[in-house]
Order: sequence, then structure tokens, then C-alpha cells
Amino acid sequence: MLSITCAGFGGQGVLTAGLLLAHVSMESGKEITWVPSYGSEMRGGTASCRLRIGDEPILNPFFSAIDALIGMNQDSVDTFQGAIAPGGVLIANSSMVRGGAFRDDIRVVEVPATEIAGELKNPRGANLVMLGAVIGATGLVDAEEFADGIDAYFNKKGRNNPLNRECFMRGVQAAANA
Amino acid sequence: MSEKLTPKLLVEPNKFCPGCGHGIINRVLAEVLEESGLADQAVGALAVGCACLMMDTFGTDWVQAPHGRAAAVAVGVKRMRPECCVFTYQGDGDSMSIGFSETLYAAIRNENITAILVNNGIFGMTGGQMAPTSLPGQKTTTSPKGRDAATTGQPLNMIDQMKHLPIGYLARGSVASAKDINNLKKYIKTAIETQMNGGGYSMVEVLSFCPTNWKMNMEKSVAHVQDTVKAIFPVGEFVKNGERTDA
Amino acid sequence: MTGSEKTSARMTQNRELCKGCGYCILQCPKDALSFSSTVNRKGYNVVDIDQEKCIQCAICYTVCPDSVFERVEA
Amino acid sequence: MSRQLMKGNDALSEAAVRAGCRFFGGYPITPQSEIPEYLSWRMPEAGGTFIQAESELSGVNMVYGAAAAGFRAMTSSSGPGFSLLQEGISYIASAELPAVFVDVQRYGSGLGDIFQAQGDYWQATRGGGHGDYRMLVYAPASVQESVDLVSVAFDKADQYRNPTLILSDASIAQMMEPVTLPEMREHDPNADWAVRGKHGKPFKRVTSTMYYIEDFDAYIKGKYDEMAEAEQRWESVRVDDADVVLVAYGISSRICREAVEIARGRGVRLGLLRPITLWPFPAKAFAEVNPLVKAYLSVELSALPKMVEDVRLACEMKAPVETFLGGAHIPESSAIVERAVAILNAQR
Repeated sequence: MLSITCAGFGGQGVLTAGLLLAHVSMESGKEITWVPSYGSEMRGGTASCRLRIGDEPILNPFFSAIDALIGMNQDSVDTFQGAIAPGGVLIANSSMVRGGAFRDDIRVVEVPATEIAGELKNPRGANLVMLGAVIGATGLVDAEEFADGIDAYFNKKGRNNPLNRECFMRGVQAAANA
Repeated sequence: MSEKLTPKLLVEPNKFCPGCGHGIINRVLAEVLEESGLADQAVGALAVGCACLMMDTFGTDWVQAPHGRAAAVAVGVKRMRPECCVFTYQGDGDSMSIGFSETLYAAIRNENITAILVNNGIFGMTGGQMAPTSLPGQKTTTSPKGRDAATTGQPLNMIDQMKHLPIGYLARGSVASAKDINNLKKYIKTAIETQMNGGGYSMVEVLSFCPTNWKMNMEKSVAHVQDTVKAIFPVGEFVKNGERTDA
Repeated sequence: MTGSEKTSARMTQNRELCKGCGYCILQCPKDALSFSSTVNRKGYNVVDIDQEKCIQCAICYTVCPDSVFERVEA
Repeated sequence: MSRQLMKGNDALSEAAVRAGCRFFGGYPITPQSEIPEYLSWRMPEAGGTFIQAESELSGVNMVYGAAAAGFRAMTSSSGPGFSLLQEGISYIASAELPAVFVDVQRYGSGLGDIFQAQGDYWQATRGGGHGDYRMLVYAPASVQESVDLVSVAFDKADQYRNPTLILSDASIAQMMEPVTLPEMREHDPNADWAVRGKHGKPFKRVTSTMYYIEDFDAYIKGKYDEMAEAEQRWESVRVDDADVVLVAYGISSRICREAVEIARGRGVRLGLLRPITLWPFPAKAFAEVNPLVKAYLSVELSALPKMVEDVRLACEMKAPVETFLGGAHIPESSAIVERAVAILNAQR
């Protein structure tokens, strides 16, 4: 079972990234819980959601030790880095996270997600780059299978952009190279 | 000359005090429902106070709501059973004080129900306390020196609250003469017709008397409505077929 | 109005329903109604109809809160 | 049916529609607002009616009217709004009408705050309204159970002609989990007691049934006694050999499930009793517990211990009963294990 937190500021697609992770994991037969932070945080500031993904039914949807953190901005890394389990993974959006003071007992994958999404002319796809990185880094689900899942998710909503897949695969590569 | 027989909907003698206007309004409503062929598909919502005494004596289906909430209950019934003729029957404390919000919002949403609000200016069942419609200076058991409008407000004019709304029908009648009662019957008939034609919210306020708690005999009660109450609460039709008729 | 039509209808009353409020007496245009000395089972002074004065206008039916009066064909 | 990922509130709403619910009247309040939001489009799609009422007071009475008309009807609220529903719930119970209520618990009295809590236990199980009534109270611990229990709640409401309550919380309501939805069911609204105009039959009065039932005291006590006997539901996890039995419902039971796994991994014999009905409290479940159990631990997410009183009654104090309170903070499962170990050590 993996405990994953996605965090960033509102508008960075943090909750969507978590939802995609949950949806595609479910399609590949996993058990999932997805818990949002909500309320006052909906009105700006840091947004986050936490997921547990595993092969057995998830008992407790809450956790204090994070296996993988998707940190979309500096605030979220500052807030949650301390909760990463030793040996866990931090996927840091290095376009926004420039503090540099990472723990040395965790694996840090720095991905300039915002810049990559910009290069690919899909500025709202930074969250997908980050998702690619977490899949690449954790091997939770096969990357191609996950990319198919993303296409299916957006096709179902009737608005798939082929650049979404490209953003995701760039994230996968970034993790592989890290 | 045609017969004038007591409507069959009045299944038992009413339980109101001598001279109470409710008995007249009950009969008029029963006549309208029977003459319109709606007695079998009528559902009434009432709550508490003297009005609720009719639940045993007036033979339509009934739902008894919590105090003030009859309009909300009627909305629940009407939305699910639009073929029914759904009406509320409430006194002024019930419909205009504790139930002000439910009453007014049914009108604001232009719910296709008919509201009968009986205004006798006092709380009857609980023993003659001040109502939202009590007149300035009126002595009641909670305004023993007379209603002080400076601290309790002016009498609530529900027609004024509603006449600007896009509703189907709005009228105020009285039971203070045979002519008034005949007019009242026309108002209630038009209100019911409005509902059954899908014309939206209809409300008839009825100026009534409470000789018991007013501590007036019948003659004084009738004169009080004619001379004093009507001056503050004018009778007539205010909205008809969704159009203002008083402007 | 012919004589036979005038007598074809008459006002009847169920005195047991009367609560003695007297509203009918106040409203009767022909002074055909008055309190009698009779008391019904509820203890109220009931109303008498003077059939000679009565024109069967049924105003008493209209104003009575207790459905005491009916106009019936004779 | 295939699994879908759904939020607790959305899944519960869809399940209500599929259970034949065709009326919702209610008022938004966090953390249950997804229910009126979902039903605002879904109800009309299913041929039902959704009304955003001007208040909870009005919403519950619209439910009263729709239920009196024979239709499956519900409303939902949270904390402050749930308090406002109590008047109507008492009337609906008194009129012996079926209706389903949902309270998505949030923290605190007064305004409180919007995060998860279990502080409405007394209000839910003792009847927040006046007089002599009870509601069957169902406490889902997952999104799937929110779906499953809403069907049960409608069926039981009909069976007993009594309002039923889903007592959820902000966690279960806001989280997403895979869920399998049931098939659509239609409900016949033409029960003989439903108001729809008398149509040549005697007229019907929907009001307190005490006016029409002889020896009402005995009748109504008999009705609730029957429910208390027949409707207890629970899940037990490894209680037959447990030294300490946790008692927890809803979201706190999920944390306790994890605590049981952790404890067993360490050789600590922890078990869990999870009430699924809170009224009736599943006293029968305690018969399954190891007769040599050393302690019960009532785990509740509230500032004041509440359910613990039912635990004490149900276990007849055959073992010490202690409380672990989460209050405003989600407890760590490991902290619950530590507490259980401490209780055992103190008894040595």
C-alpha cells in the first residue's frame, strides 16, 4: 500500500492529479481512498489531497507517514516534507520549488513540471507531468497503461487533449533520469 | 329558489366557539370544493391553533404540520401529487408569525397551492395573546395595556408582503356580512381555480372575528371588523391571473 | 315571484347545532329571527324563525358559523 | 455493475435515487452540500423533485408533505442544520411516516467547524426532538456502506413507518472510494395511508397517531422494542480472543481497524466491535466477545465521550470501559494501540 499526498496551490490541478491517480489505479484493479482537504482551503492557499492505493481494501484513509509527496509549490514541500517516511519519495516541481533544503533520507525527484508543460504548450498540464514522475518513480502502475487511463478519463469527459499524454510521459522520463 | 344545503364535506359539527368566523370560512371552502368537483382530490395542510380543530370535522384528506410549517408541508404534497387540490388553512399567528418564512417563500417560489390565512387579530387557542395582526392599542393577554406599535411593530399586512411577487392570485375577504361572505366565496373559488389551472400561488386572507378573546358580543365583533379592521386591512382582489388589480 | 314559488322553499334549522351567537339575527333583513327561550342540549339559547316574515333569502345560511340553517324545497 | 470512484456524499445521493427516493427538500451546509448539489440535477432526471428550501425547518416539512403523499423522501444536513430538523423529525415520527435523514457530522457545538467529528451521537440516538420516538440510526464506515445503508434506511423506514437516519461524518462524506451502485428501484407511492384526496373513501388524517390508536403508550413502546430487538447490526473483528476490544463506528472504526492489524502484528490481542446501527445499539454483539476480555475502549471523535455510555450498558461492566477521544484531531492508529497496551500493562 502506498500513501500519497498531492499538494500545491489552488489552480495547479492538485485535486485533479489525485483523482486521476485514483481513477486509473481503480481501473487497474487497485483499492483506493482519496481524501481532500476542503473548506476554507478552497478559497486559495494550499490545496491538498491524500490517497492510499493498495491491493487490499484500505482500512484507515488517514496517515501520518507519506510514501510519496507530489509537491507542486514551495509551500507544500515546506509543509509536508517532514511527514515523508524515511526512504520515501518527494516529487518536487522544480519550476516552483527552489528552496533546495531537501531531506537526505528520502529520494527527491526534481521535475520542472511547469516549464515542461509550458514547452509543450499545455500550461495546465503541469500536474500531469508530476503524475508521470510519481508513476515513474514508484512503479505503482505501468506507465503506458496509466497514460491510456488518462486518455480514457479525459475522453469520457469529452475533452481529451493529446498533449496530456505527452506531458505525462515527459514526467515519466524525468523520473527515470533523476 | 335553489336549495341551500350544508356541504357534505362538513362531516361533523365544528368545534369552534360561538360566533367564531372559522365556521363560516370552513363552510365557504367546503362549498367551493364541492361545487368545483374537487372534494375527492383535495388535500389540506394545517398546523395548530383553532384552525386545526377542523381536521376532524372537515372531510378532506389532511396533514397536520408543525406550528407555522403548513405551507412547506403543502408544497411537499403538491409537488408530488400535482393532480390534487392542495391548500393550507391557518390562523394569523401560525401563518404570519412563526410561519412567516414558510408562508412567504411558498409565494416567492410561486408554488401552485392555495393558502387560506385567517386573520382575527389574536391568538385564539392559546387564550388571546397578541398576534402579528393585532391592531395598535389592542388589548390582549400579552399586551394588557394595548399593543404598543413602537416596540412590537405595526400590524403585519401579508397582502402587502405578497402583492409585488409574481404569483397567481391574491385577495382579502371578510366574514363580517352576508355580502362579504359571498365575495369571500368568489375569492376562494378563484384561488382554487387558479391553482387547478396551474396559475401559481393563490392566497386569500380572511378578516374574521374572535368574540371569545376579543371579549365582544357578536354585534360589536361585526362592527369592529367593518369599522376598524377593514380600515387597516382593506378587502378586495389584489392580484388576479398573475396581474396586479389594485395598482 | 308567484305565490306557489314563494311557498316552494322554506328555511329549516337544526337547533342542536346552534351556539346562540346571534349573528343570523343581526343580519336577517326581515327581522324574522329572534332568540327563543329554548335551550338546546349544548346549553345555548337557540333562534326561532318567524316563517311569516321569512322570505327564504338564506342570509342566515350564509352567515351562520354552525350550519344551523338550510333552505329546502317544501 | 462496475466499480466507480465516487465521493461519499455523491454516492449516497445516487443510492437514494436508486432506492426510489423521489423527493429532496433541503438547505446547503458544509460538509453535506454535495448531496443537495447532486440531487438538484439528478432528482429531476429521475422524475423526482428537488427543492432548495429557504431553511432546514422548511425542508424537513416539505419532506413531511412528500412522505405523507406516499413518496420516498429525504433531507440531509449537518450539525447546526441537523438541530433545526429535529422539530420536523419528531412530527414525522409522531405521524408514523417513513422518511430518511442524513446527518453528516461536523465538529463542535454552536457553529463549530467543518471537519469530521462524531459529536452528534446523543442527538442522533436519543432523538434530538421532543417526545417519545426513536430513529433507526445507521453509521456507514465507507462510501460503499453509505450506498448500501441508504437502501436499508428507506426499506426500514417503510417497514416500521418511522424516520431513519444515516449518521455520517465529514470524512466518509468527502472521501472518494470505489463503489458499486445498486440497480434502480421504483417505489409504489399509493400506500393506503398516503394522502392523495379521498376519492370516495373515508378521509385520511396524517397527524400524531396517538390521537387514533388505543392504548398508545403500550403500542408505541411495543413498536420501538421490536425495532430494538430486530434491527441491531454490527461487524466484529477478532473479538473472540481479544484482550482489549475497541468499540468504534464510522470513520473512527476505520482507524481502529488499522490499529487491530498493527496490534496483532505485534502480538497484542486487540479486537474491534463496530456498531453499524447506533440505535438500536448492538448490545447483542457483546456476546461474541472473549469472556475473559480485560477492557473495552470506546474510540470517539468528539470532545466529550458519548457512545461510551452505551458500551458500558451493553457490556454490563463485565470489564473496565475506557475512552479514547479524537476530538478535533484524527487519532493515529498507533496511538490507539499504545493506549490498549498501556491499559493491559496497568492491569498486570
